[in-house]
Amino acid sequence: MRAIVYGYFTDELDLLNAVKELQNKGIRIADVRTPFPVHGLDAALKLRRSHLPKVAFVGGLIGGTLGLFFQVWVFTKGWPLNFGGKPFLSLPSFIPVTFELTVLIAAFSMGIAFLLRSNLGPGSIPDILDEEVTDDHFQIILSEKNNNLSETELVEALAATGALDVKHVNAEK
Amino acid sequence: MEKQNIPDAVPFKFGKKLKTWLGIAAAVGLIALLWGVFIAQLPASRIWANLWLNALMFLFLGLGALFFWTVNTLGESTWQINIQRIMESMGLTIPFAILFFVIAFPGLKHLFEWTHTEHLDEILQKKTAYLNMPFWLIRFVSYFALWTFFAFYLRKISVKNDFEPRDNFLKKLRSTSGWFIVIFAITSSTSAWDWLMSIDGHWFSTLYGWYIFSGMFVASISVIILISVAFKRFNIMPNINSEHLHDLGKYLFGFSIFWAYLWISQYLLIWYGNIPEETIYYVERVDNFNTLFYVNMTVNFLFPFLALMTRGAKRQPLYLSVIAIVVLIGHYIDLYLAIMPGAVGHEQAAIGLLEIGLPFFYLAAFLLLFLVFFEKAKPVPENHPYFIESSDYENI
Amino acid sequence: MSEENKYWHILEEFEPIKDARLPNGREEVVSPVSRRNFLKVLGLGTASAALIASCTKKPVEKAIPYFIKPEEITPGKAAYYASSYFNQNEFCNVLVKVRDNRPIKLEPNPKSAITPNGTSGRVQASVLDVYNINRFQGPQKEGAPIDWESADNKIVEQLRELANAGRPIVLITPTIISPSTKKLIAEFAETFGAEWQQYDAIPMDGYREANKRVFGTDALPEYHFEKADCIVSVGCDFLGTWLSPVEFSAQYASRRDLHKENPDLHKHYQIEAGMSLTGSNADIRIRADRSEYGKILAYIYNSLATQKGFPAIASDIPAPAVAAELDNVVADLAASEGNSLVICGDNNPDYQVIVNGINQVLKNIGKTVGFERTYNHFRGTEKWKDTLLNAEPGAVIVWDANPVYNHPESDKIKAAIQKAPLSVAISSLPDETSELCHYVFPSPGYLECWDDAEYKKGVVSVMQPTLHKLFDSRQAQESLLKWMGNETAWREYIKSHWVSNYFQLQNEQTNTDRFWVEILRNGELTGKVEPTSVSFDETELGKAFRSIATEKPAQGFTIELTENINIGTGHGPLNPWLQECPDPVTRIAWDNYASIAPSTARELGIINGDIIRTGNLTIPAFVQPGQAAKTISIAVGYGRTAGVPQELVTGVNAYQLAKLDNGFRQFCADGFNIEKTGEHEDMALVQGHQSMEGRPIVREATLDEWKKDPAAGNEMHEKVEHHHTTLYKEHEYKGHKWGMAIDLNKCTGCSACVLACNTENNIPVVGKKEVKRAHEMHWIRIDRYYNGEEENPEVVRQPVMCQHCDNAPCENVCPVAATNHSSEGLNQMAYNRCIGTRYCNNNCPYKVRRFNWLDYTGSDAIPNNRYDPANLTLDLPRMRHNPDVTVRAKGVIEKCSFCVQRIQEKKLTAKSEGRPLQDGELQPACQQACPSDAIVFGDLNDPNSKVSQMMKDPRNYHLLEELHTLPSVGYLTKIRNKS
Amino acid sequence: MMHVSPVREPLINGEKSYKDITKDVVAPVRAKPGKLWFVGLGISAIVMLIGFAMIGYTIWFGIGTWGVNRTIGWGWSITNFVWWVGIGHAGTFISAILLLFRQKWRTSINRAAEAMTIFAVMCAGLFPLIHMGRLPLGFFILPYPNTRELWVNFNSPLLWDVFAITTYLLVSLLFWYMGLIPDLGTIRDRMKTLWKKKVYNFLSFGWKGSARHWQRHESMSLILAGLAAPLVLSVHTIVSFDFATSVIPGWHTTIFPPYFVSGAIFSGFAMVLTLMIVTRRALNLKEYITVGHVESMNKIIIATGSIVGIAYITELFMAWYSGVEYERYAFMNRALGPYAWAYWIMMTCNVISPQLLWFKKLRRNLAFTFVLSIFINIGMWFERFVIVVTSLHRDYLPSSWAMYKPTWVEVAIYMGTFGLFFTLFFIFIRVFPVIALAEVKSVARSSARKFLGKPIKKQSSEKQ
Repeated sequence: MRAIVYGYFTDELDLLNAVKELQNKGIRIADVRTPFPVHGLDAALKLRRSHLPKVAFVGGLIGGTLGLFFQVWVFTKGWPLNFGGKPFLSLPSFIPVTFELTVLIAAFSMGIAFLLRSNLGPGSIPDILDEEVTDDHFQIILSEKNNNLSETELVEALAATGALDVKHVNAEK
Repeated sequence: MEKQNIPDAVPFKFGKKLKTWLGIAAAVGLIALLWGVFIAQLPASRIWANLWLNALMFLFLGLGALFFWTVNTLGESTWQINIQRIMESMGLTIPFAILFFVIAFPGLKHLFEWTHTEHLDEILQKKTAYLNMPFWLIRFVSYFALWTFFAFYLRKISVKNDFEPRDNFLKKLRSTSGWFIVIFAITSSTSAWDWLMSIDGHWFSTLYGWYIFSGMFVASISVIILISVAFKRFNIMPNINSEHLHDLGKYLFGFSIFWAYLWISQYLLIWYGNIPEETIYYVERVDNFNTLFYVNMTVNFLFPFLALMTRGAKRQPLYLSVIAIVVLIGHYIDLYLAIMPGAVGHEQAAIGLLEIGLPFFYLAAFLLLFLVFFEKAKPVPENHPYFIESSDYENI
Repeated sequence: MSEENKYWHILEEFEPIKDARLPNGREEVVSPVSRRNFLKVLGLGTASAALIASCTKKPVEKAIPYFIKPEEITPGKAAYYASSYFNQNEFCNVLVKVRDNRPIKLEPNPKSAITPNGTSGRVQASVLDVYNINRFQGPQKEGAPIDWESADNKIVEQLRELANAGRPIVLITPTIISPSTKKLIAEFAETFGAEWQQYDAIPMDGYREANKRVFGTDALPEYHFEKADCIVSVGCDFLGTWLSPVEFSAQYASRRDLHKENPDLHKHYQIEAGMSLTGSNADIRIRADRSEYGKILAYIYNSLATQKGFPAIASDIPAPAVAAELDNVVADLAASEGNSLVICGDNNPDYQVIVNGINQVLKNIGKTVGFERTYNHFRGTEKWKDTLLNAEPGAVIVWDANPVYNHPESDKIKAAIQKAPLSVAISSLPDETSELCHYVFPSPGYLECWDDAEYKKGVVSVMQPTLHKLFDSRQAQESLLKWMGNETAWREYIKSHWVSNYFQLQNEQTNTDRFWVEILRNGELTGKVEPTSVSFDETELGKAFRSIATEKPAQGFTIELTENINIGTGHGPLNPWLQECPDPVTRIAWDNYASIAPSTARELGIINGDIIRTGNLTIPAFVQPGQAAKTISIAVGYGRTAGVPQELVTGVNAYQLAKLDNGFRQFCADGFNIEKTGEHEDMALVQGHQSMEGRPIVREATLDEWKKDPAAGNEMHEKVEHHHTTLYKEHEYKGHKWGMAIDLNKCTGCSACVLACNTENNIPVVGKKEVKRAHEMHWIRIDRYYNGEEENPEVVRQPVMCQHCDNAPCENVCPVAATNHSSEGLNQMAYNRCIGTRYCNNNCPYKVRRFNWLDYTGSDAIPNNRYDPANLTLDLPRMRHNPDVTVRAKGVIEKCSFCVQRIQEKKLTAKSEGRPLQDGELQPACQQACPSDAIVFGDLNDPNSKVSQMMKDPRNYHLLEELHTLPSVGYLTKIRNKS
Repeated sequence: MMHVSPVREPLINGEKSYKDITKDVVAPVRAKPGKLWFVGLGISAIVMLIGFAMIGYTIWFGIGTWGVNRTIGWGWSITNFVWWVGIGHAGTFISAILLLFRQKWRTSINRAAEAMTIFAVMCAGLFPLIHMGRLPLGFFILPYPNTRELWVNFNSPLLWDVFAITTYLLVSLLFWYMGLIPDLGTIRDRMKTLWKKKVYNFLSFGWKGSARHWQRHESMSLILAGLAAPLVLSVHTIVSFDFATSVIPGWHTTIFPPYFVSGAIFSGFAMVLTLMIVTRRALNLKEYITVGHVESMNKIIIATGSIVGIAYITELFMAWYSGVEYERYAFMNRALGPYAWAYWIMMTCNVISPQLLWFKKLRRNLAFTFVLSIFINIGMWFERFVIVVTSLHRDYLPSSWAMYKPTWVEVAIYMGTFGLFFTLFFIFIRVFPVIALAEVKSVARSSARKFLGKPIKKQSSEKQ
C-alpha cells in the first residue's frame, strides 16, 4: 500500500519550475503527465535518451539485409531466370525493394517497440488520475514508493511548488 | 534568450601568417602545374582538363554557398544566420572563377568535341544550334553576370542591415533570393550541360544538371562545415555552437543521400534501359575508371551515410570536419569522373602530381578571396530579425 | 509403305474404323451439331477427352480409353493426309494435319509440282470452313428437312418428267477441274439430257476468247514469272488474286532472291488505277486511270512494234505523263525480248488480244508465256445463262455457284430460278441462290470429300476426306450418281478413272492398287503433256485496235471492281479468320470501301470513313494513296447476307456494278459520281499511320546501289553494331539459339503467314468492333508504309512478330516473371502465370504483344461474359483448335512464340531418332505457309544454317537495332530495281 | 522555450488557451453532424458504390470494357494511379520533411494532410489492382513460396511499386496513427458516454500523457520522420521508374525520379489546400489554419510547380538536344500532336498558373488559392495522362500508332475513387481530430497571436 500524490499546473512553465524545485528538494518524481511534450521536461526530469532509434537501426538493418539476400538468393540460387538479358545478380534492380523493406521493418519495429516499452496498445487500460491531463493540466505525480517522505510530506512539498488541487490516493497494488 | 547571452563574434583580421600559408599552398599548386607542363610534359588535354576541373570546383564552392544561403532565407529558416556571413563571403568568390575558366579557354578544343566544327558527326551536327562557340560564350557571360550580380547585391543588402536596419530588410532579402533561385534553377542545369555534359557530346541525360547541382551543394556544405569548425576553433566565431554543427551535419548527411539518390536514379535508369547511346557514358567509366567509379560511390555516399548516422557524429567538430574533408575530396573525384573520360580519355587520364597538387592552388585562391571578403563585414549579421532564433534553438 | 513417307498416313489403308468404343456416358449436346455423332466416329481418345474437358460444359461423365487403338490415331501425334484445295483462282496441293481425327491445319505439300512452297491465306483459313456452324445440317425441301431417299426419288421422278416434256435441265457449277467429275457430269447430262454450264463469279472468258482469236486456242497459258526479266502488268494483281497467285508468288520471289550468286533482279512495272497488292510490290508503279488501259496497251504495242519492225496500228495516245513513263517501260521490254512478260488484268478480249500481240512481238510466246501446262480453271462464260434466262428451263441444279449474289443480272436470274418447276441447290452453306431453290442438298467441305483435280494440264491431284462427315451431307457427285442410278461409290469411280487414265502416265507402280495408294500418299501425279500448238493471227490485232478506238471516253468516275485477297469472290465473309485478316494494302478488315485518290478526297472534302454514295452503293470512302484520280476501286465479295449470321454481314455487294460488254462481264464501269451522305463510320483500320516518319524501319536501296555496296540502305546496321555497348554481358546460349530472317525483298504481303499463324496458334477472332478499337489479336502483322508523294507512293512492307529480343524490354518488367527468356533464346510467355498488367505490352517497342481484352475464347472461369461475335468458341469450331497450343484466357498477354510447340515437337522427333535436328526441318507456321519463302527460321548457333547465312548477309538488319534490344529476327533490306 | 522572432506571423490566430484549443479541435467529434455532412457523405458513398460496381463490371467482362488497346496498354487507370499516389505525397511530406526542416506551421495541417495521404494512397492502390487482366490471380505478385518454386521478378518496377506503395501506406498509417494516439486520448477524456470513452480508449492505446511516453513518442516521431522522408521520395521515384525504366521515348528519361517527386508534392499540396480551405470553414478552424498557413503552402506549391516546369522544359530541350529522332518526335507530338490539348492544359495549369503565386496578394487570397489548387490537380492529372498516353500512342513503329479514348466505365471508376476518398474523409473529420492537438498546443505559447495562460493559483491543497 503505497500512497500516490498528485497535483497539476495549468502552465508548463510552472511545471518546469516545480519539477526543478522538487528535484532540488531531493524528491523523486514518479511521473509527469502533460497534454503535449513539454520542451525541456526531459532534461529537467533527467530522462535518459530513448533507445528507440537503435531499435529502428537494427530493424532496418535486418529488414534490408534479409530483403537483399532474399532477392539475391531467388535470382542466383532459387531459380535464376533470364529476364531481358539482365544478369542474374542484377544488383541495381534490388535497390528499391531492399530500401523499402529497410524502412518498413525499421519503422514497424520501432513502432512496436514504442508500444511495448510504454505498455501502450489496443486494450491497454491507463491509470488516469486527472482527465484534464489530456487538455490543459500538467500533472506531477509523486509516489511514496521511491521517496523516503511520508504521504503528507509529499503533499506539502507538491503543494509548495504551486501545484493545484493536490490529491493523494492509496494505490491498491 | 536575449541578444546579450550570445557570445560575441570577434571582427576577423586576416593575419599575415595565414596569408603565408595560403601562399605556400598556392605555390604547391603552381609547381604541380609547371611540373606537369614542362617537366613531365603531360598530354595537353590532361592539363587543360585539370584546369577546367579545378575552375569548376572553385566556382561550385561559391555557387553552392550562395544557393544555400538564399534557399534558407526563402524557407524562413533561422539557424543558419549565425554562419550566414561565411556563405555570403563564399558566394562573393564567384566572379573570380571567370578568371580560372578563361585561363582554360585555349584548351576548349581539347575538352569539347563539338568545337571541332570542321568535322562534326551526324549527331553533333544536329546540336549545333545550341552547341556553338558564340552562343556558348554568350551563355557563359550571362551566367556569370547573373550570379555575380546576385552574390554582390544580396551581400549588399545583408551588410547594409548591419548599419541601418530597415523594416523591409527581410522582404528585400527574400524577394532578391527568390529571383536568384529562379535564375539559379535554370542556369545551374544549363551551365552543367554547357560545361560538363557537352564534353561527352553525344551523350545526354535529363537529370544531369540536377545531379551536378547536388554534388556542388554537398561540396559547398563540406567547405562551410570546415570553415565553421575552424572559425569556432580559432574563436573567430564563438557564437557557432554544436546545434549549428548538428544542422550542418544533417545537411551533409541528407544531401549526400540526395546526391546518391540522383546518382542511382540516373545510373539505374540507364543501366535498365541499356540503350547504347546512353550506356556509353557509364561503360566508359565502369570499364576504364573502374576504381574511381566505385570510390566515388563509397566516399560520397556510403561513408558519410554511415559516419553521420548518429547524433553525436554531427555535433563533434573534429569528427565532422574529417568527414567533410573526405566528402569534399569525394566530390572532386566525382567531377573528375565527369570530365576526364570524355575530355582526356582513359589512355591518357591518370591521377598524378598534377591532379593532387593543382587543387591546392585553387583552394588557396578560394580561401584567400573568401577571407578577404569575410574580413570586410561583421562576422555575424546581428541585426537580422531572426538572429536570436538562430542561437536559441535545439535539435531534438 | 515406304520408310521415307511414314508420316503421311492414308485413311484409305485403315478403313473402316471399327466402331468399337462407345460409351453411353455422354448425354449433353451443346452445339447444334451432334457432337455425339462426331465423337462416335472420332472415338473417345484421351486427347479428345482433354479437348472436351476444356469446354465450358463438361459433357463427359465417363472417359473410357480405347481398348482397340485405331492404328492411324496416336494420341498427341498428328497424321498428315495429302489433299488439294481448289476455289476459283486458288489451287494448292496440301497436307492436312489431322490430330485425333480432326483436321486442324493445312500445310503445303512439298511434293507438289504446282505449290510446293506455301499456300495462300485462304487455303490456310479454309480448314475453319469445315467447322462452320452455319452449314446445312441435312437435306431440305422448301426449308423443311427431308430424308435423302425421298428427296432423291422425287427429284429423279421430276427430272425424268421434265426431260420427257422436253424442258431443258440446267446444271450450273463453277469451273470444275476434276476430271472424274467432268466425266460424271457428262454421263449425267447424257442420262437426263441436261445441259451443263460453268459460271465463274469473276470470269476470265475474255482471256480465253482473245487467245482463241489470236492463237487459235482458248487455252489459258501458263506464265513463267521466274523467267521474266521484265514484267509489265497492266492492272493485273497476279500476286494477289489473278489466275494462280500462289504459284506466281513463288515464281516472282525466286527472282527477288538477291545474293552474291544471284546478283540480278527482274524488273516489275505495274500500271494500274487502284493500288493492288501486286502494284504495291512493283519496282515501278505507274498510276493510270482504269479507262486508259486500252490506250496504254495500244501505246506499248505500237512503240514496240515500231522498234521491232512491225506495223504500228493507229490508236489514241494515253495522257502525256503516263506516255512518258511508258517509254521507259517499252525500252525495258524491248531490251529483254523473249524474257519479258506483259499481262493485263482486264477481261476485255480486245485488251487481251493486244497483250497477246505485245507478247508475240516480244517473242515471249513459248518462253514466258507457255502453252504446255495450260490452266484448266476459269472455264466459265457468259453463255451459261442463255438457257436459264431464255429457254424456261424445267430444272435448275445449282451446284456451289451463287449467281443470284454475284451476277449483275441477279434479278433476272432470280426470277428464272424461281420460275423453274424444279430447282436444286447443292451447297454446303446457305447462300442467296440456295435460298431460292426447292431442294437443298448439303455438300460436305472439301476436307470431307473424295475428289480429284487437274488444275494444270497433266498435273492431276487427289482430294481425300480427313474426317468423317460432320453433318448429314452428301457430295454432289454422289447425288448425281444416285440420280443416274449408278451404284458405284464415288471413291471407286475416281479410282477407276485414275487407273484407266493416269496409271499409264507413271511407271513406278505396276499394281493398280499400289498405284492408287501411292497417289493418295503423294497427292499428285504429273504426266507428260504436249504443248498446245499456237498460231498467230495478226488481223485480230487490227480488229482489237479498232474496237478500242470506238470506246467512248470515260465519263465521271470509273469504278473498278477488285477482288480482296482474303475475301475473294465472296466465300470469305463466312470465314471470320479471313474477315479479320486486314487487307495487305489498305490494312482494313471486316469491310469493303470505295478507294478514292487523295486529290479527289481533298477536292470533295472526304476523309476516311465518310459514307459516300456512288452508283447505287452506299459505302464508306477510303483515301488510298496511289489511287488514280478518276477511278474508284471497290472490292467485290462483300455484302453477303443470305444465311450469314448478322455479325458476319459486312460491307456492300458491289457485283451489281459489273457490266456486260459484248457478252463479257467487265469489272469496271464509268459514268459515276461521288455524293457525300454526311454520315461517317470508322472502319476497322489496323494501321492508322502510313508513313515511316523517316525512321529506319524498312530499309531499302536500289539495285544499282546494292551492286556497288551490298549494304546499301543498311549503312546504319554496321554503325549500330559498332556502337553496341552494354552495361552487362549478354547471356550465353549453348545448344540451339533460334532466329528468324525475313527477306523484305521477297515478302509480297499476301498474308498467308498471318492466317497460318491464326490457325496454328488458336488466335481468337475479335470482330469488327474490337478491331476498330485496336484490339486485334494477330501475332504477326504485315506493316505497310508509303514513301514519297501521296499521288503515287512507293510501298514497303514488313512482317512484324515478336522479335524475341535477347535484351527484351518486356521481360524485364513483368512483375510475376510470366515472360522470360528461354535457354534457346525464345522470349517465352507463361500464360498461366500472367496476371495481365500489360506492362510488357507498353514496353515492347515493336508493339507485338496482344492482350485478351475480353473473354474472346470462352476459357475463363467467369460465366456469361464471352465476347465472340464470330461464334468461334462454340463447341464445333473449337474442334479445330490446335491442341498443342494453349487457348488463352481473358486478361492474359499473348504473342508470337516462334511456334515453340513445333520446335519441341521436332526436337523430340530428332532426339528419338538419335540424330541432330536438320536445318530447315523445323518451320514455324508462318514460314511454312509463305509461298515466297520470305521467312527463314533456324538455329543461329549453327553457322551453316540458312538463317545464320542470312543474318550474315550485308543486307541484314534488326528492327530498331539502335535500342540494343538484340532481336532474334533479322530483316533483309528491300532492293528495288530502278535501273 | 525556443525563441520566436516577433516579426514572424502567428500560427494561431485569436486569443487561445490550451483549453480553447482542445475545445475547438474536439468540437466536431463531439457535436452531432449537420445535414450538410450527411448529404456530403451520402453523395460520396453513392459515387463510391457506382465506382465499385464498375470495378466489378471490369473484372467480370475484362479490361476490354475500357478504352485501352494494343498500343496504349495503360490509360486512365495508371494515370489515376499516379495522380492519386502523387496527391498522397503531401501528408507525409508535411509531417516528415517539414518536421525535419523545423517548419512549425506544419502542426495545424499535418493531421488532415496525413489522413488525406492515406486515403489517396488507398484510392491509388486500387488502380494497379484493377488494371490487371486477372485480378483474382493478383496474389501472384507476392513472393510467397509455391509448389513451382517460382518467385517474382525483382527486376520489375511494378513489383517495386508493390513494395513501395505497401510500405508507404503502412508507414504513413503508422506515422499518422502514432501521432493520433495522444489526441485520441484527449478525445476519450472529453467524451461523456462510457462506450465512447471505451472505444476511444481502445483507439488511443490507453494513452495517459506520461513524460516518458512523450519522450519516446517524440524520439520515435523524429526517427519516423527520418525514415518517412526518403520513403516519400522513394515512392514517387519508384512510380516514375514504372515509366523511366522502359525504352519508350517520353518515358525513358533520367529526370523522372526527382521530377515525379516534386510533381507529387505539388499536387499533394494543392489537394491539401482544396480540402483545408473548405474544412477550416466547415469545422470552424479558421484560427488554426490561417491565411499564413495557406501562404506557406502556396510557397511550396510555387517551388515544386517551378521545379516541375523546369523539368518539362528540360525534357523538351533534351529531347531536341539528344538528336535522337524518336525522342524528338515524341516531344513534338506532345506539343503539337493529336493530344496537344492535354499537353497545353498541363502546361497552363502546372507551369503558368502557379506563377501567379509570386504575388503575395494572391498567395493570401483563399478564393484564388482554392480555384488554383483545383486547376493544379487538373493539370497534374493531365501531366500523367500526357506521359502515359501520348508517349505510348506514337512510339517507335508508326504502324502501331493509335488513339485512346476512355469509356464510361473508366470514367465511373475514377469518379468512384473520389467517392471513396471523400467518404473516408467525411468519416475522418467526424471521428478523429482534424488538427494535431498536442502539436498545436506545443507551439501555441510561442506562435499564437495571443496566448492565454491561466493565472497560477497559489498553494491550494485539498485532500481527497
